[in-house]
Amino acid sequence: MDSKLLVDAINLTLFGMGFVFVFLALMVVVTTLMSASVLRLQPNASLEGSGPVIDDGIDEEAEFIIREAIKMHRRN
Amino acid sequence: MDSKLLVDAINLTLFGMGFVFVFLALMVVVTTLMSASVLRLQPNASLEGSGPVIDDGIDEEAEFIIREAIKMHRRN
Amino acid sequence: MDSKLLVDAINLTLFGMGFVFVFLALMVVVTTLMSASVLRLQPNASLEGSGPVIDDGIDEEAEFIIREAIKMHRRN
Amino acid sequence: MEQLNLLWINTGLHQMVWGQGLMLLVGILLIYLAIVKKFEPLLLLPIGFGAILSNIPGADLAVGDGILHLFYQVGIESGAFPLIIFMGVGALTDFGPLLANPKTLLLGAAAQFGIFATFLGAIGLTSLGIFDFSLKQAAAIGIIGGADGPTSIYVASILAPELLGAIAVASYSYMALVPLIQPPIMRAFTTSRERQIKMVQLRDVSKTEKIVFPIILLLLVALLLPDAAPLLGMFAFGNLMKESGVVDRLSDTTQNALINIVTIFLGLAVGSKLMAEKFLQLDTLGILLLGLVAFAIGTMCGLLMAKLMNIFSKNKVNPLIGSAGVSAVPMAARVSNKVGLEADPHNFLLMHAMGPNVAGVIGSAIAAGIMIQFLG
Amino acid sequence: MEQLNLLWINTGLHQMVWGQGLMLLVGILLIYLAIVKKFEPLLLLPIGFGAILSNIPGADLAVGDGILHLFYQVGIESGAFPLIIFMGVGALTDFGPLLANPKTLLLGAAAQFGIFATFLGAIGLTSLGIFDFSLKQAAAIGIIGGADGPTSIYVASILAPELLGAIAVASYSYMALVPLIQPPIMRAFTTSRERQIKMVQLRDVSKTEKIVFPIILLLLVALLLPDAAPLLGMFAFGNLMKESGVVDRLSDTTQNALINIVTIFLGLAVGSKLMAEKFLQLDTLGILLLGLVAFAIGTMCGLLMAKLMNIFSKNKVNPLIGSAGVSAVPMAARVSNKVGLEADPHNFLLMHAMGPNVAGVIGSAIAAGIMIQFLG
Amino acid sequence: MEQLNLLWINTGLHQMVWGQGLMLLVGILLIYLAIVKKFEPLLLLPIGFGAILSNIPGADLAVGDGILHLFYQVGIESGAFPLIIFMGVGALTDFGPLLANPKTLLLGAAAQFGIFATFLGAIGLTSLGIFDFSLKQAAAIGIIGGADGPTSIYVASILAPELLGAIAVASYSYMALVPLIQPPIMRAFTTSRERQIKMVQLRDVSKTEKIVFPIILLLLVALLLPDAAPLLGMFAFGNLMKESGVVDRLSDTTQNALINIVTIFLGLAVGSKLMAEKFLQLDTLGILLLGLVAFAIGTMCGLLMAKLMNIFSKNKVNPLIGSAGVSAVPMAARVSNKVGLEADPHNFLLMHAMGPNVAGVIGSAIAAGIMIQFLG
Ligand code: NA
Ligand code: NA
Ligand code: NA
Repeated sequence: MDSKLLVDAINLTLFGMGFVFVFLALMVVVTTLMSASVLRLQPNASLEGSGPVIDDGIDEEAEFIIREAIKMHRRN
Repeated sequence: MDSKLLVDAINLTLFGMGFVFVFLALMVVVTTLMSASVLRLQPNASLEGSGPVIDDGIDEEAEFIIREAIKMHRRN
Repeated sequence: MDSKLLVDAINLTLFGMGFVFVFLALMVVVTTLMSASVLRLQPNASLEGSGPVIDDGIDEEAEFIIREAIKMHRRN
Repeated sequence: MEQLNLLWINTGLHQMVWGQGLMLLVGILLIYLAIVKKFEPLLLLPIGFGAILSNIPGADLAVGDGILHLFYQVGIESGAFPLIIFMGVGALTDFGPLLANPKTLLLGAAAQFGIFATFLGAIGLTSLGIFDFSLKQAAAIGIIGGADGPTSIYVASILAPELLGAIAVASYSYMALVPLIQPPIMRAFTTSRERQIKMVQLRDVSKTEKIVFPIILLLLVALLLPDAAPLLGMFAFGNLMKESGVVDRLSDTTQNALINIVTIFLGLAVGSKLMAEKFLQLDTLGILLLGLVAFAIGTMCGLLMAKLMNIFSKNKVNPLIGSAGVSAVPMAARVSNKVGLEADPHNFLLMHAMGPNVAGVIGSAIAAGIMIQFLG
Repeated sequence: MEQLNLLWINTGLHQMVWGQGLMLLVGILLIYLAIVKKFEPLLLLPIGFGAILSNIPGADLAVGDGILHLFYQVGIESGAFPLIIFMGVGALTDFGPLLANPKTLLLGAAAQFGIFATFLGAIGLTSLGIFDFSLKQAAAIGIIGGADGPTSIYVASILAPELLGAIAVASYSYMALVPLIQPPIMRAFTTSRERQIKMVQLRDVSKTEKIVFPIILLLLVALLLPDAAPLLGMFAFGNLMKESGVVDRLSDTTQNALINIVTIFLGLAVGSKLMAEKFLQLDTLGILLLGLVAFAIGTMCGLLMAKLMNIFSKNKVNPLIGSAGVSAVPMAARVSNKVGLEADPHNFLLMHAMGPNVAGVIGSAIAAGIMIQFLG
Repeated sequence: MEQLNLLWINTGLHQMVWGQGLMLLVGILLIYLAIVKKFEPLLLLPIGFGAILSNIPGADLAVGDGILHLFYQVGIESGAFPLIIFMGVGALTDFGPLLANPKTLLLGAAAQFGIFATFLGAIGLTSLGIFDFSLKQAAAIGIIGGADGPTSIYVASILAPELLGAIAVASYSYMALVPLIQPPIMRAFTTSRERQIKMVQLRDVSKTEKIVFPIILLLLVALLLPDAAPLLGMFAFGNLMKESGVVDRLSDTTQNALINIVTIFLGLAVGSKLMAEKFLQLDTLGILLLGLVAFAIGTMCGLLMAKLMNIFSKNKVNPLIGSAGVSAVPMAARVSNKVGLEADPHNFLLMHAMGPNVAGVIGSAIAAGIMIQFLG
């Protein structure tokens, strides 16, 4: 029974890892095609700012600055 | 049976529409009386700004301006 | 049975009030010891502003000022 | 191999029936309308997404323990979500224009004929054997004509939960289409001269009147139509929180975090009623058709009522504000304003149209209460 | 005709019994007190509105599947709402003044005698045959003297849910009336000279002390009185979120959106316990009477304890801060300050009174735990 | 005396078993790590506090009607909390860097080998008789290697609720420890020269691409792996709300009030699974050990995949961004950047690492779906 368990686990690992790769590789293809179509259909599409931005970090920083400003305001 | 259904529906329509009118007409009366009493009891009641304002639209605009200001602030 | 009820109530009152005092007196001791240890371990601990502050009141005031400022901003 | 086969059997592709594929497209269409055409995106984006999630073959999100079904049970079956939204709508509503000109309440009454005419039409078509709607279903469909999403959803959840998906989609779609549906009807039923009527500036309304109004509304409903009390009670409560000025923090949260949170889950839960086997039926076509009729008749009756009032009253109202009586706040009022400006570029009707606009919310809730009382 | 008759039979007017009419007036009174007299509006406005909704004849909102009854079951029967509010209160509480002068904890202890004396009084009146309260009911009534709304509601939901409505109304009403109830007692039990005592400036309290304090509070409760752990645990959790400084986004939401949302539904749910047949009883009068006594005795014992402490201690405390031990945060502390300024316009007691004020919150929760342990 | 004895018998001190005492210390340790060491405080502070509350002897907060058990049933057993958090994470995620360089999706795939290797390891150790994990338990443990808290909790709640506490603690602890765990592995599996590879600046990504992407993701999941649809559906929904730009008020609430509220209750509910008798077992040690292995293998496979891709591709990627494929957003991406700067102070990898970072979120959810499909 133990060996049955191990065989099941190995099978699941192979199929699972395979499926993860297939799925994400498919996403690479589909995403690339999608981007190509979008860029062809909207050649001059308004781009968001300059280059992708990590919202998180920068938002947090800005929020922090604003909060500090409010704190300073409160102290005065 | 179909005609029974139709008769029921016609009855409900007549009563329903009648009730809606009676209710809202009653509201016209009660609201008018209420306003008259309030204005008599508080002749110089502090009025809210000048004339009724559609909060929605104007608030949204102001919010939009503030948000844009914050965005500009973040960019700098 | 009524007197049984009353006796129960008196007992609970005595024990309850006693426990409240014991518990809070214990808190006086433990809190005092805790503060002493903290101050010994961190003699120059950064203190929060000057003296304890009632956050509520002051925060509300600051919030009020900010809100009014926003309102003024909206009107203009 | 066995496992590969199992994987394939479990894919959505293998399990899909044609109806589910079609519903995925319907979901995408709703999302498209929400994002690109700006059709009531706050509701149609979550509903469209919910429609896709509900029709993923094998995922079973909209049945049993599926998360969308849980949202539906907790929020819609209980009545909580539409009532909370209505509380939020109350907290966003300003009754000032209505209080300044109370007779516009009658315009909000007249526009409800769209509800009852559609109800009658649905039963008529059933009598003719074209559709097969029960009285309850016909009533739930009629309420689409009220042009208030939460009212439609609330009534449908009580009288005809099996039609809730189609009714909600029709309701929000037509609300978004108000700028297309109403203007031709408005031009057809009014003369150019009527459209140029200038109305007297609205008087100032005191804070006290605004505070007392929701309490009066609540008491009238309590005394006369208890079945409308949940809807109008929560609506009045939200409005009182706002106008009282003493619970601003509650009012702010109601208008923002609370209504937003509930809107998200309401939308997803409504989406759970867009499962293929329930939605892809002839009934749905009937609902879409009848809903459009309801909007049109409501618009027409609002206009005609305004013209009728002008016969008896000295202070003429511009009949264009009558069409705002269907509610669809604040879109219908904006349409009144726009069509008015076409006739006379100096005639601003927006404020005047806000009165019948909010009156229409009350009127539909009263009509809903009647339907629930007699059929619920 | 038949339908007209049915409509009439279903109106609230036709179905109303006199008690419901009276309760509608009570609801309006509560709303009036909230809006015009600013009596704890955050709670009394929703409670008053809930009272009206619950007593609409024929609407059945507070029973069965009625929406207010659902709010009650989900939020109060489960204990969730009062505990979440208490977490929010913890996130809004600053233990700095208490940590700067820990012996003021004893003032918060003494003021809890109001709870137990009232408990004893309720049983005494039952022994005399005047009222008919069980031990559990008497305990729930006594907790009104703790002057903490969520604690009262939590204890009542466990020990005497049938009295919850009256207890909550009494609790919040008297908290609003603290500026009227306390000053005469404060003047009666202190000399003018005592009221002029100046206290030494409070020392600065470090961030570390503030962080460690809620953990110590939790552990002491855990070890000594597990039945107080839900209340004080959530309270300490809220406070730790605030003081730790590492979860500001959670703390902010707790202090704003979350506590506001829960307050709205808590108020409506409490209102569902104000149905005429349950509220209009002699018991309610007894609860209102005993609640007032509880506040008065608590105030008195706080003052006397401060005077007692002055006999044994070198650092004199102004006895006026003792009355803040009943909690009613922050109203009672402001009353201490105000009465102090009457005696000496340069004697600011606000900071000093905040210590016993928050100590009173802990004290009441401990008393609540005792009651639940012995009677729950 | 009798009562004093009863009081003593009911204290936590008297009822405590050694395990509970130990768990109180574990709770304090978690709080310490959260506050002083800043270990994922948003989750570990509530979890730590929940651990203390759950182990208060006699309070029974984590069983039966205890409030933490209610939070667990309502939020985790139903699946709602992790799914709502995932919606919030979606609304906080920017797929821009991924869209600019889609092949980084493969790095996110490779890093999932940490999940499967650990799953295999757990079963291997069971075969050897060292531990005793079922396939379901091993799968839930493996998902720790996905380095996504909500995914771990969601899978554990379905496959192995009895291990949920340990799995959540391991998951969040190791995510906090990523800056310690990853760098040595990164240095061991890359040459200094590889670490200095400069990547081409990412192209601009249009708004349309960002809007279409979550819909494509949803449809692919729907067609190929329905069991991943709840997780990735809610994730895509959150992202679409953000990117569509038409429901900003919903998106803002999702990113703030909603995710904060759910985080608080998720943390407390997870804490309810840290009761001594369930947590203090050899299994827990195994989970902590295997979780660490999972992180390490995932990191390694991400690096190796990047090196493999460089063999076949002209546009070289810096292998350091491969380790970000485990997710642990955004910590792992920052670690890639930091180690990159050590090798060349002008080589900024942060943007480039965000692609595999968010790909890792998708990859783990896919792995989770596979596990649920075959074992759930
Ligand atoms: Na309407
Ligand atoms: Na108290
Ligand atoms: Na991952």
